[in-house]
Amino acid sequence: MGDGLMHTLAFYFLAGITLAAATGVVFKRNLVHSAFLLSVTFLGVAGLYMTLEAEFLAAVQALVYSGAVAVLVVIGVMLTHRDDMSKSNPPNKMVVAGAGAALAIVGVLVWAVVATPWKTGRGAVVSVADIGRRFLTDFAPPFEAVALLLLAAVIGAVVLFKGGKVQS
Amino acid sequence: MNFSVLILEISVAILALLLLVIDLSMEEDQPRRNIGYLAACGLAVIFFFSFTRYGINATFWHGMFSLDDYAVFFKQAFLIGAILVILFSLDTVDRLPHSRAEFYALLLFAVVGMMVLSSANDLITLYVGIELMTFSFFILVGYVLSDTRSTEAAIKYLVLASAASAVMLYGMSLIYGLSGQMGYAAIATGLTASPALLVGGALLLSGFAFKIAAPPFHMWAPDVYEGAPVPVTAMLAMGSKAAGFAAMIRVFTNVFPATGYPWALLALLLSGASMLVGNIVAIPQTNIKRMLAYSSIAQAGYIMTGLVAGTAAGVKGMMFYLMIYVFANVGAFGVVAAVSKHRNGENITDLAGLARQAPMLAVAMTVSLLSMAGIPPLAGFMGKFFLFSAVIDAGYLSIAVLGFVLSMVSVYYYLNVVKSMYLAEPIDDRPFEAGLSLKFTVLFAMVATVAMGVYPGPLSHLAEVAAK
Amino acid sequence: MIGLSHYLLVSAALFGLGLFGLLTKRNLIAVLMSIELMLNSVNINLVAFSRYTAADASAGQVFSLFIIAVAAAEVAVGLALAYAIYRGRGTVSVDEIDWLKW
Amino acid sequence: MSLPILSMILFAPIVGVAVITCLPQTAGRMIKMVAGGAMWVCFFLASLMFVNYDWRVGGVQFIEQLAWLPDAGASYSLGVDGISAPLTLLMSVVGLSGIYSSWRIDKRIKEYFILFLLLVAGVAGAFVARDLLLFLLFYEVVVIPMYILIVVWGSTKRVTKEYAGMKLVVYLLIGSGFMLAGVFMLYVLANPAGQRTFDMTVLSQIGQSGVIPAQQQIISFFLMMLGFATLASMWPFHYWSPDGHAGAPTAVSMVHAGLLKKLGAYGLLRVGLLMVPVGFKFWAPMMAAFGMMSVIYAAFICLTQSDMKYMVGFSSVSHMGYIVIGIATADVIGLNGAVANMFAHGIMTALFFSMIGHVYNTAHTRDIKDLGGLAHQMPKAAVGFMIAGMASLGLPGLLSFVAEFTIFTGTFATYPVVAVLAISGIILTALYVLRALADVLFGPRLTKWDALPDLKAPEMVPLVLLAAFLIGFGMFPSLLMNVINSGIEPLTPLLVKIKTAATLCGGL
Amino acid sequence: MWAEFSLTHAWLIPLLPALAFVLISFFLLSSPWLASRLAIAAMGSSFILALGAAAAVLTQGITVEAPFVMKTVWFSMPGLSVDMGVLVDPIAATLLFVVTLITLLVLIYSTGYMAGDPGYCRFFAFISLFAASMLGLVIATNFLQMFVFWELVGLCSYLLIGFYFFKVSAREAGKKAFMTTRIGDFGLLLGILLLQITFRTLDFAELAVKVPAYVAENGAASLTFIAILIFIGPVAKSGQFPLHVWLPDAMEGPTPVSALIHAATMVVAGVYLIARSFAIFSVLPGALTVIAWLGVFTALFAAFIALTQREIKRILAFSTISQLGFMMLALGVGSLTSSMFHLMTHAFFKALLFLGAGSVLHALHDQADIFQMGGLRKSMPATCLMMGTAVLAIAGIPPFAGFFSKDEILVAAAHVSTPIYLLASLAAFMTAFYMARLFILTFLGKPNPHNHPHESGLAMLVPMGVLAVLSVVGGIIPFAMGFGEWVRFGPAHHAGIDWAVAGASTVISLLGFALAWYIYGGGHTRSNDLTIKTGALYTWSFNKCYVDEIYQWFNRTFVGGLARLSFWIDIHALGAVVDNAWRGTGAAGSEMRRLQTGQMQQYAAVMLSATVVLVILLAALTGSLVKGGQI
Repeated sequence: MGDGLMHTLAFYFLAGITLAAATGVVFKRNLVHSAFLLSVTFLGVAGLYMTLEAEFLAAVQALVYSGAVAVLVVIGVMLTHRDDMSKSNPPNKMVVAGAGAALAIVGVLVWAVVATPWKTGRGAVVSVADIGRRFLTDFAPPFEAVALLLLAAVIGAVVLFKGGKVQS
Repeated sequence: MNFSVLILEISVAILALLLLVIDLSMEEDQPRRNIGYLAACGLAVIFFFSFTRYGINATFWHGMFSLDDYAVFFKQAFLIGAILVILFSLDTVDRLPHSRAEFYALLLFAVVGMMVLSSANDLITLYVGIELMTFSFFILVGYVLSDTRSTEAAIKYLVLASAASAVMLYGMSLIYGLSGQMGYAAIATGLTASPALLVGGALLLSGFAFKIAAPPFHMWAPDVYEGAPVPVTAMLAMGSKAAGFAAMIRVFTNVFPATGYPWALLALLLSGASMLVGNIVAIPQTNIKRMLAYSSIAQAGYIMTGLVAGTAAGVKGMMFYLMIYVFANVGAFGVVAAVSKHRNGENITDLAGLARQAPMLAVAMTVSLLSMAGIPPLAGFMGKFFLFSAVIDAGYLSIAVLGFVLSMVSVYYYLNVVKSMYLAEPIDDRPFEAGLSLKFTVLFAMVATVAMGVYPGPLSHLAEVAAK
Repeated sequence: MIGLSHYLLVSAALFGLGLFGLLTKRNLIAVLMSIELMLNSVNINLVAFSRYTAADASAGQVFSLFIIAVAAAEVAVGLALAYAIYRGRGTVSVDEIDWLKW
Repeated sequence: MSLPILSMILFAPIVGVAVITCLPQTAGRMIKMVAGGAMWVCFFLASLMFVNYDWRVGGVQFIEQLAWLPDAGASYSLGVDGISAPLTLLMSVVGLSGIYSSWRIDKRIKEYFILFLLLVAGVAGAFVARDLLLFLLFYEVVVIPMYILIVVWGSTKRVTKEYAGMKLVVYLLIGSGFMLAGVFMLYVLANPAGQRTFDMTVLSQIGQSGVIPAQQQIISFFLMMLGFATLASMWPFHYWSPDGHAGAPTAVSMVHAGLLKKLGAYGLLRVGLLMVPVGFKFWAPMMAAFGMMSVIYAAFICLTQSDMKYMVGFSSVSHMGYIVIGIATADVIGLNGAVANMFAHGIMTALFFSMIGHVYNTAHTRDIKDLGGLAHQMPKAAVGFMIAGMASLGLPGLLSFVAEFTIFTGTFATYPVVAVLAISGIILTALYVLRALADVLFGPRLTKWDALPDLKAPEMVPLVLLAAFLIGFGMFPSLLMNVINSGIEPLTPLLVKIKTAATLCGGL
Repeated sequence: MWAEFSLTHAWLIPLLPALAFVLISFFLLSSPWLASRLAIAAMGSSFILALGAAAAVLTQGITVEAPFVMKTVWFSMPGLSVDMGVLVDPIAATLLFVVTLITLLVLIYSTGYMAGDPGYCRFFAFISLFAASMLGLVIATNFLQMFVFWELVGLCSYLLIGFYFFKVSAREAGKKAFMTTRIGDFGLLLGILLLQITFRTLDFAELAVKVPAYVAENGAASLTFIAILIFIGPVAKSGQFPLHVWLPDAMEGPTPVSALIHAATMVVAGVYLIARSFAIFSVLPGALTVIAWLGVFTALFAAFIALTQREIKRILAFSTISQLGFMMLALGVGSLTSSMFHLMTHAFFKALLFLGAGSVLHALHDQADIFQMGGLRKSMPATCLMMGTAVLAIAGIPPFAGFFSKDEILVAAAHVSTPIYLLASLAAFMTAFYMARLFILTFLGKPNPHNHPHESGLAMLVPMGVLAVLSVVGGIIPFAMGFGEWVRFGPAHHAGIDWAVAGASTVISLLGFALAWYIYGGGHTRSNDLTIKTGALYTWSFNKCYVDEIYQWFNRTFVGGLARLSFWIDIHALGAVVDNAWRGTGAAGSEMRRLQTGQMQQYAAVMLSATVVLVILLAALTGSLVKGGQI
């Protein structure tokens, strides 16, 4: 995707999809729709990774997020909502305040992005091998920690679900 | 690559896994007390072993994960805290309907997370350490599924902690973008002044402020502390907070100093806000865990004055204070755990007449609370002495005055508890039952609190060495 | 020519949307989804920086991978808790989860 | 002397606590005897110390020093000079009397005596400490036992005992919060990091050498003053004190008025004047004025009180005003008088409270309007009342007179207006003291009080002991004044320096 | 030998009674016989020592200028050194003699008068304590020592006035006495302090040297102020207007106490104080003028009130005030000799009058109204005779004691100021009148049938007899022996009689007698007429010119008002600030607690808004730094 125009078009397309889908996630009143749009958002983000030449990451994004996480979300939706889905995802009373806070944060972030003179240049191309090496060298401690974290999450999920069974 | 640097974390992780394995070999309805004892003993062995780690000052792979005296000191604080919490939680855990061994394992996972945090020398390790600790707590907080308050607390903690993580991560990403580096030392050299640094620093600070529950980032804490099982609250109040400080001190002293970032001022504001909000809102509380939550917010305010000072003496004061806070906290929550189990209530009125039914526990509670308030000759006074003399030395008299005065205001609500224990009539005539290990733990914490107040020399020396 | 700032702006917008959702959605699961949006925006940032500026380019992507892993675990635990509270109270409406207060 | 006599004084009550802790709750008499025994030991040791204190040599004597917290420059360092030796004696006398005034306690005896002995030990430690950190440690430790003693064994009159106790605690502790900041500020400013010390002698030398800039001294002293003056119940920081007295059980009132307030004044002198003299000079005129306000204002209020404990409570505010004024003079004579009055007022007010306590314990009222003619039923207590009352109004022949006269002499030279107004306090004092004595002790015999017992053997101890000190030192004041002067006279160069230094704030 | 011993052991004079006090109060409270004998023995020894001291003064050439001094440091510190000691000079010797003698007599009298009283032992203890204090006062070497004993005699006075403490009136009278003298002490203390500040000493001898020098150098203005402050003490102690109010009430005490303390000894302490420090006063003419005028006013004022009083002891009390006025007046006109002389003779006859009154009251079972008496001369002849002697003495009829002393005062006054002399003579006239009135109504006329009087016992009559003798010869003997040679200030006072003054005063006194006889001699009718005719004047006199009422009003309104105001401020201003601050903190806590709504999204909103605020704050703080290229 070295080509400038292609890159530009791809970017706008993917960014548009991502943001539109994300908007849908936030504003849709049907939780199931939101969940599907979330999946679309994740895919859009994966596309953006592609345009950034992070193919491995894009793949992981598509697999883990768009696949696993979104499916998990849908399961969650199914488990917790069994009645009418069309009004399952209403906004609460602080829409205006929330919008204000969100806009304020976005404003700050945009200011940071725009006002900062970023050192732009071409970063090194990151290969999967690079990533793998780093996992096993200098980032080995967090890598192991994250392994424990996942174990904890598994135990947690089991405990939290199993507890329900014992109860019922 | 030097895996011996990780030996403490690995030991604890292996111990946790061992507990899980042993649990598998036991019948479902067998008590899991022995697992608790095993966890405590294992941790104790690791704790004593950790003394040999002083003076090593090694890093894992070019400075990414650092085992210096500073880290060892904090790891010891987490370990001793975890040992004591496990010892006084045996009774509480026994009453859980299920997954009792997993409770200890998760507690150990949380400890591993804290230990990683105290050594974290780069943003990734920092993040993962925080998440490992936080995840374990999500589950631990919501452990009592029969009590939806526990679940509610867990959900609140999960949502808010994740939001805070997101904010913090955004800050990290900006800093990464500016410096192009993940390691603290490298970041420090690569940073240039810019709005992105400003925003990134602020977001990072917000994340830390969330972890140490400094107002206005504190609002999760009272709800979560109240809903969580008592031992978990104790661990949250000291471990999570101490780990937050451990990481924060490292970031603020290693990453930002050269940039002229006015972090002393920010710390000053957060510290003042913590003291004020914590102490004032604690006054009308009726639930003792909630009161202790606000009290711990105030404690965080005192501790942060060390960061305001920003000197080695200030850091030493923070470390000293965090260590003694562990004991005070264990003492207080241990008694709360006993009362909660015995009387099924966690209100201040549920402690009524404790002085007659269980004088030892009442004394321990009094000593712990007064230590938090900084009444001599208890350890809290010495802690405040180190902190506030450091901050006065750095030229911030006002925050020291505020700290002293508000810590004396805090005596008011602590004494309300004391009054309830000593003055009010017991609410029932049942002889007060408390497990032997709990009594031992509480007594130990009390003795430690008094001892470190009367003879603070060794700990002070240790903290001073570690702070350098 | 698409540069760093474009990605950063998209990321900021995504962050803002996620934040808005976090603050305003009444359904707990929607709130969890909003958090995922915020985490994704961080990831876009990291990858963009790694691509455009970073001296240590691979670290950004490594970080992103960590975040993805953690986020996945978070969803799992979050849903478990949501289910637990649903069992206990029959609702996942965030504004009804307010027994603990004051 | 190689005997660690000061440590023994300090640890006598603590050993008592340890022994009592091991006794069963039911062994009430045994507990009382152990407590009494501990305080007798303390008293004898303190007397021995006082007698052996060589006032011709002066300076700090009976020094003991052990390393404690070398990192911070603090050590376990004890010693007494001419100022603290009499106060240590005072502590033991009032403490011992307090035990015997508590003889009628019958509720939760064990806890009561444990807390009371802790309270006394705290005061003892503060008086014998030569290390500032050690001083602060003991200074603060007294408040909490006091609180529990008030809320459990106290009495509710105009205000509830819970309120009174809490007010006392909050007031004292917030005051001490400010004070701690001021003291640590001094500690930090006095030496560069690494060489810091809490040694009182060294800090005094540094404070007097002018190393610390004037502005800092002024701030530091102000903060200290908020704490010490609150404990010394100086107007307008006295509001905790009368309610505290009224709510507290007898012996606690005795310790509170007799010892704790002296601790505040002692702090003003020992820490405030000696370590931050420039700050002291700046605030001294205000202190003198506030001291005078204490004297007059509290004396006026005494006229309206019908609860005897309130009356004596306000009266102790009034008398503490004299002490504050005496200290504010920064004059050899005034300071001598202030220290002497600390001793005198400590004994006197303890005696007063002890007698009131006896009346209250037996008659269950202490309202002047209800009582009357008690001299018929309890002549011995009446004698005690008379002696205390006469000491209160500064009758010569009792120690208070010598002390007050000395203060007046010192004050007149420095603050004549304050002196005149403060001296007019003696008229008001006479007015309320005589009114109370007349209405309580004299007048027709009231049959409803016929059943009241007079003082019995153990309860005579406070009366005899305290009266003996009041009269003995009153007739032979040199015994006391020489010792005090040996502590004050060496300060002359400093005091002259304070007096002659450029004026910071207009004198009154 | 004996004189020498007495002089060098003069400190024993106060110490012996003090010892008696201690012994009685610790060991003899329940053995009346032993207690009284011990007190009398101690007092007797003191008396012998006092006599010896007086003899030593006469024989060893001890003069006012060269007193015998012995002292030791009481307490001292740099800049303030206070001694306790013994100073014996002719003035002090006179007082020692008078005090020990009268105390001894009163003690003996009391064994009869107080017999059977439940507080018998207490009484003797207190009298002993009083004697010790009074004697200590007399031999004081400096102002502070004098002040110390001054206060102690005040204490004894308080204790003895309130001796019948079960009587509310006695209790109140004691309180009043103490309070009133306290006001005087305030002035005295201020004066003493000012002296200490000014001269760095309080020693009488040193002051006598320093004061004239100071006056010569700096003028008299500031010292006059000091002297007047000091004078306030004697005003209260010696019952001068306007602080005389306590003395009439002090008669609530047992009569021997009135005789001893409130007539003969303690009340003259004020006079003695001025005399003792006359070196100061004598160089301050302004102060002397004040003293003289206040003295003469008091003499008149008290005599005016005494004219109409009905209680026997009250009349005597006002008489005492009046006579004290004379003594003050004498000092004010610069005649220390006449003042001391009158002090001595007054002690004799006034003590006698009181003891006589006591005898009467004893006989009449405390019937105090003279209009209810009458005709006692038959039933109590000895008392009547001795009272008559005393009346003649006080009225100044030659050759009784009062004649010589009063004459000297009038002479001295006449030398200085004619108005003072005239007013003093008027007072002397009134004295004669009211004393005659008292005597006539009590002893002459018809007996009251309700009374069943009887003569008192020997224990009471013998001391009275001694005093009666002294009332007769107590004036002429010292006069003849040259009292003024010894007891003087400055040059020796030559002994002689100014016949014009003496004659005039005798005539005036006789006129007073005659008028009294005219009014009261023939029954009660004329006196009733008089009451009606003089109207307002009578009411004023009878009500003691309403001074007490004014004080009460002042006390209630101002002192009480200020007290209530202070208390109100304490509770509602100072207290309210604190309580409300406290309550406010609690309320703030409760309010802030409400912010914690339990809604996690609100928590999140707060957190994120705070982040934004943090950023803005930082930007504002570091704005300049950012522009400068460095945050």
